[in-house]
Amino acid sequence: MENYISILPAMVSFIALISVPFMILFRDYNYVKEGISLFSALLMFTLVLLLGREYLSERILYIDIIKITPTITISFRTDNASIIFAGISSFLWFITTFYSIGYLKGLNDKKETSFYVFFALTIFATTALAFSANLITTFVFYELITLFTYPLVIHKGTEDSKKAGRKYLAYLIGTSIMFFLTAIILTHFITGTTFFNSEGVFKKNVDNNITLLLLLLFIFGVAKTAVMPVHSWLPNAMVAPTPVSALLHAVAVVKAGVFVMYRILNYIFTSQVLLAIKGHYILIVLSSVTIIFGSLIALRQNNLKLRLAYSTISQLSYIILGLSLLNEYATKAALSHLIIHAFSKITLFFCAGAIYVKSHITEISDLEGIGKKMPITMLAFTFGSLSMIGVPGFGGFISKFLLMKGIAHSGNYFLFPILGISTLLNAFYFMPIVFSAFFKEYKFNSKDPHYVNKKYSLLMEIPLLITGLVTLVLFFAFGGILSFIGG
Amino acid sequence: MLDLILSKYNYWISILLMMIGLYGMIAKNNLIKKIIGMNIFQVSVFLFYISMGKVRDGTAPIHWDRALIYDNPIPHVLILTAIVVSISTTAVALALIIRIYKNFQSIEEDQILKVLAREENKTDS
Amino acid sequence: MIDIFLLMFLVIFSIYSIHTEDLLSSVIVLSAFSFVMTIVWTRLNAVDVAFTEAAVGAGVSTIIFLSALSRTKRGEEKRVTKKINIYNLFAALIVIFTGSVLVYGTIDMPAFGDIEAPAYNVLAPRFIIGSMAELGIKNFVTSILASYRGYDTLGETTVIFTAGVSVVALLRRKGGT
Amino acid sequence: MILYIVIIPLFVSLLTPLFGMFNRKYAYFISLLGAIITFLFVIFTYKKVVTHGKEYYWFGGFEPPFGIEYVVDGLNLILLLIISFIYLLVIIYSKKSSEKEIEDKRLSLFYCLLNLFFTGILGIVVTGDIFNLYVFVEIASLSSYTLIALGPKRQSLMASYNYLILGTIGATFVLIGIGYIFMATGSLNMADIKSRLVPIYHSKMVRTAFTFITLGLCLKLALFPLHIWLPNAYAYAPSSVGALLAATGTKVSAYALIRVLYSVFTIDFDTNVIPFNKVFVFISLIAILAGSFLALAQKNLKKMLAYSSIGQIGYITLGIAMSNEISLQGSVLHIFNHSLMKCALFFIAGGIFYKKGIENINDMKGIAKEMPFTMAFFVIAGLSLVGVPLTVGFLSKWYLLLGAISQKYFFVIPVILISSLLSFIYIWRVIETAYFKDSNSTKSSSEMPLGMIAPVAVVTILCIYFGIFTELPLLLTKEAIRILIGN
Repeated sequence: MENYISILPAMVSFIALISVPFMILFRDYNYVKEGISLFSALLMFTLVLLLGREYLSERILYIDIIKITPTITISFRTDNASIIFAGISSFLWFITTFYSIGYLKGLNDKKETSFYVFFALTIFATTALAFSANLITTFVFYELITLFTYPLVIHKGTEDSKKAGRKYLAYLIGTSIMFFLTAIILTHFITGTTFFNSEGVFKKNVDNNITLLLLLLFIFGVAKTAVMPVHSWLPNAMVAPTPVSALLHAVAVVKAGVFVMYRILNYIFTSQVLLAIKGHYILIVLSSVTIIFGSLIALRQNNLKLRLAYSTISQLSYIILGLSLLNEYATKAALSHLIIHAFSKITLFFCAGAIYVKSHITEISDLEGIGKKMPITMLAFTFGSLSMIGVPGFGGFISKFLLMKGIAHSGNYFLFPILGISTLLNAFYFMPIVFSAFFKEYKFNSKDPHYVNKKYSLLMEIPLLITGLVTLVLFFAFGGILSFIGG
Repeated sequence: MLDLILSKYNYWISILLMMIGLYGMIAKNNLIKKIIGMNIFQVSVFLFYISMGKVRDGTAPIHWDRALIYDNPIPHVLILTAIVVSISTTAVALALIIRIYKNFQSIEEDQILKVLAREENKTDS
Repeated sequence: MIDIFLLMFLVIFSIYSIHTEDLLSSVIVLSAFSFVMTIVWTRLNAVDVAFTEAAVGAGVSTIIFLSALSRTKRGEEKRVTKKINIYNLFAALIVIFTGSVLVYGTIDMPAFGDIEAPAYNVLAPRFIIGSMAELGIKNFVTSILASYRGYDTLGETTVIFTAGVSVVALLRRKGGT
Repeated sequence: MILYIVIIPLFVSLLTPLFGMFNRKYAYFISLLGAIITFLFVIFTYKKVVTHGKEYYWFGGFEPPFGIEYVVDGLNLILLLIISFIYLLVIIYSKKSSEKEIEDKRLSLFYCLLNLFFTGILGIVVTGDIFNLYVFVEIASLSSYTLIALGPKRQSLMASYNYLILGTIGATFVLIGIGYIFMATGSLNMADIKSRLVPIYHSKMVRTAFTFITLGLCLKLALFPLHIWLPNAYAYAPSSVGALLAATGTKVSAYALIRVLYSVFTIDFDTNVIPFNKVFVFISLIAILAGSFLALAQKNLKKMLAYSSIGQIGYITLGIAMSNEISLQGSVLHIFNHSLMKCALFFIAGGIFYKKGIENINDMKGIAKEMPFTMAFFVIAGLSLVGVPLTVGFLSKWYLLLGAISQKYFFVIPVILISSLLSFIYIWRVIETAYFKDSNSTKSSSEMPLGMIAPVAVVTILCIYFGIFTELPLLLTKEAIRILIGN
């Protein structure tokens, strides 16, 4: 029993991997394939819940799967953050699979098998990353996420998507090998270990400059956080089909980056070390700049998915900001924003995809009056937007509130105006969409006026309604989750 | 200084010969010429070895009742092997050259390389 | 003194052989080079090696060269383009570099014919004494070749075999077996 | 025991043309039998060496330094294992491949030469006598010249000729070096020379000898500025020969270099008496970068692999040059690993040529649909070349990095990382073409024949196996280096 339980963190992620051969085997039977995907997502979520229960009964699970050298191992462990991250990923995988069925069928997509396969593989890598117990394991799965999402990015097969795909790879692989790996190697050299340790791995005698250098290497190496000099891969990745943008580029991939950052800041450096070298100010500045500029650029986008992408960049930096303030409230804010942003942003992307399938509209200026044609979709969109802005009654409020508490606690009061401006900007770039969708006249889309695709629309609308409602529910049910984070 | 030069003149000359051979091997454009250079290069190395085996007033390394000092037989043995290696390499090289001539109607390196470069461009485009 | 003359001959022959554009005369001079080398080696008391060189270097090798020439071309082509000159300069630089390293190594060599040289005092005594005492062979070269370093000889035979197989493999005509 | 390892291939090489006269198929079967028996003997020797620590054979019963000695200790044991194993696979692979690429009448001679080459490289590995080493180098070289010339295109003739010229220069340099060493010490046995050299390290003769032997071996090894013979030789040789040369030929030269640097000379000489190692580190780094960059520029798959080999040789020499226990271990590991992965990659390139007659990467569009297994193996072997964790490539690069760090050569880290990135790019180019570009042909499947794909599968699986279960290679190499440096 003991062994069975301790292998669980590794097993969770492998469920997604195991589902892959079956999907390939049944590639000609659509419903079986989708069934497998749904089943494994459900199984995964159940196991994550099981792990959560284990965690609450204060059992830390740990296992070495492979020992390459004595200090380099592929190992897994559980804690609250990893359970949260894996939980969101697997739950949203389930939802997104439903949505994808509608999306792909609605667009009459021919490459369904490869879509589901790489989707499952990405989820595998993401959950494995969530449970990684050291930097090496993290690095392996971090790279795998990039590689597995590449086929999804170029799914359309057009020249544009291939170009974007190449840039995507170049950015993520390039930075991770040049900076992230260097940082890991140096860390291993200086400390002799790469294991995450809540007491940190750097001892007092390590030179401050070296620690600072390492921090910088880590920041630029983990480009998936999309902090500002290394953000431009994310808008590029928007050529992918919308379910991919929804789950992977708003939840799994970018959150993987943020999650790795969380691990590095709290389990490699620890707040004492960072406070001693004042390294967190680098992150604070970078994330503040990203918050503002991300929003400003988002404001200028007319393409709906691109606006959402820049909004993601800006929102991710909230999480980074929360992490870099190095106090309990801010960290809580970061982790809760990880959850809330996941649900809100996936709702928004779902809506964008549903609109696209139904009417082939991609530009915001064409959205006028769409709320009258697609009321459910636009309602969910409104929920998501309100949550993003942080209106009380929606989940987004909670994390912003906690973040303010964290800022106050840390004494960096200059961050308040930044938060305020950013909230305003959020409202500026979301609310006009909602207003024009509901209160303006519906115009015929001039490009193809007769195009209204009603097939499978329910399969898309139900998932997006669910996630939209969750943003609402999160506000009220947050006490429980918060206590889990705090524990 | 003069002593230095005189006491080792065999070595100096063999080094000079080696360099002549090596130059022929690298600089010549004709494939057969390169092999001639190779022969000179190798034989000069053999001379270097054989010179090493000479001992002042030594006699040939064959048992002889009146001999006081024999020359060193070891370099001789090594060079016997090396000569065979050298001739074998020459034979293979010349066989290759014959094949090359059959295929390219030339034994000038730059001409052959030009032909090859042209072929490569054709397959690429 | 005669040794110096012979060595000078070697230098002249080798330069001529490399320099001349007529491949046939180049080969013939190479053969002469080998022959002079044979004499030099005989004067250095390396009788066995001299024999072999006379047979293999001056004899067989010349025949192979000639037969190769008869199947290809006799003349080297003249060329006076500038490109080649740069290439030659490069080759000369390599040669000068290698040569100077070799000369550097020669400076503290034991003098020619030095009886104190390590080369003569480590392995050689055992071979010279052992040849008669252990093996009963009068020619030390033979005894070393056949017994002490017999494996080199096996290697040598293998090399010849390899060369033979290679030549056959390369030159075998179509339709033959 | 050790004697048989060398004698059996030699004996087989005599038999092949004899039996080949009756039926050409016999030549193949005899070679296969010979390869199996040799491999069994190697395994047998392995067991003996592991229990006794060292195995030696005195030819004719004459004790060293007077007679020729064969020694197998930790280092050449590894080489023996990998060489005889790869050779066995090459023989299996070459049945189909050579029947297609080599004229019928030359086939039995082809096998004869393969066996002679095998004899040569085995001889280089086991011999403890420095002049004997030269003889074996020549046996291996002569047979490889002809083997390359037997390639299917007429470019192979010039490739072979160039190799012959440079190879002979290299071998003659070694001969000159041996002459100087003999002059200085009067001995030819490596172990004996080592002890005699110590008091005369400052002699100019010894330095010249060192220069020439190293230069000669580097020519054979194709270290960067001396590499010009290699790409054409590997690319235009028959496929099986290309794989054999890439996997064993240069590795054996690398072994010889290690032997000379550490068993004839000592670390003390290499680092303190002359500034060799520092220079050598820089040359290796240049080789690593140059090889990777040149590989990027290639259109021909085999040439790309050949240039990548030049970069990988740089890794091996880098480990040798840094001359501490860890880096040397990395170097030996890389010899072992690179043999496996380059063998697989060349096998695959040969298989694609065999089935489709194409060599250029651009012509391989969509080939993964026709040869799914082949390309899957390519991905694994390619990732191994990049050095992804859980493949063999990672382990050796990691040890090289650790070696560099412990020597305080921090500039090595970015070079290795950049080159890994570059190798990822050139491997990815093939993967992208094969998987993500639309193919011109409509054929559904055309895998290599079983006799060719089985060896590929075996080496590829070993690439993964030894990347995960690393105890055996680590143990063997550690022991080997301990013996090498300890004495």
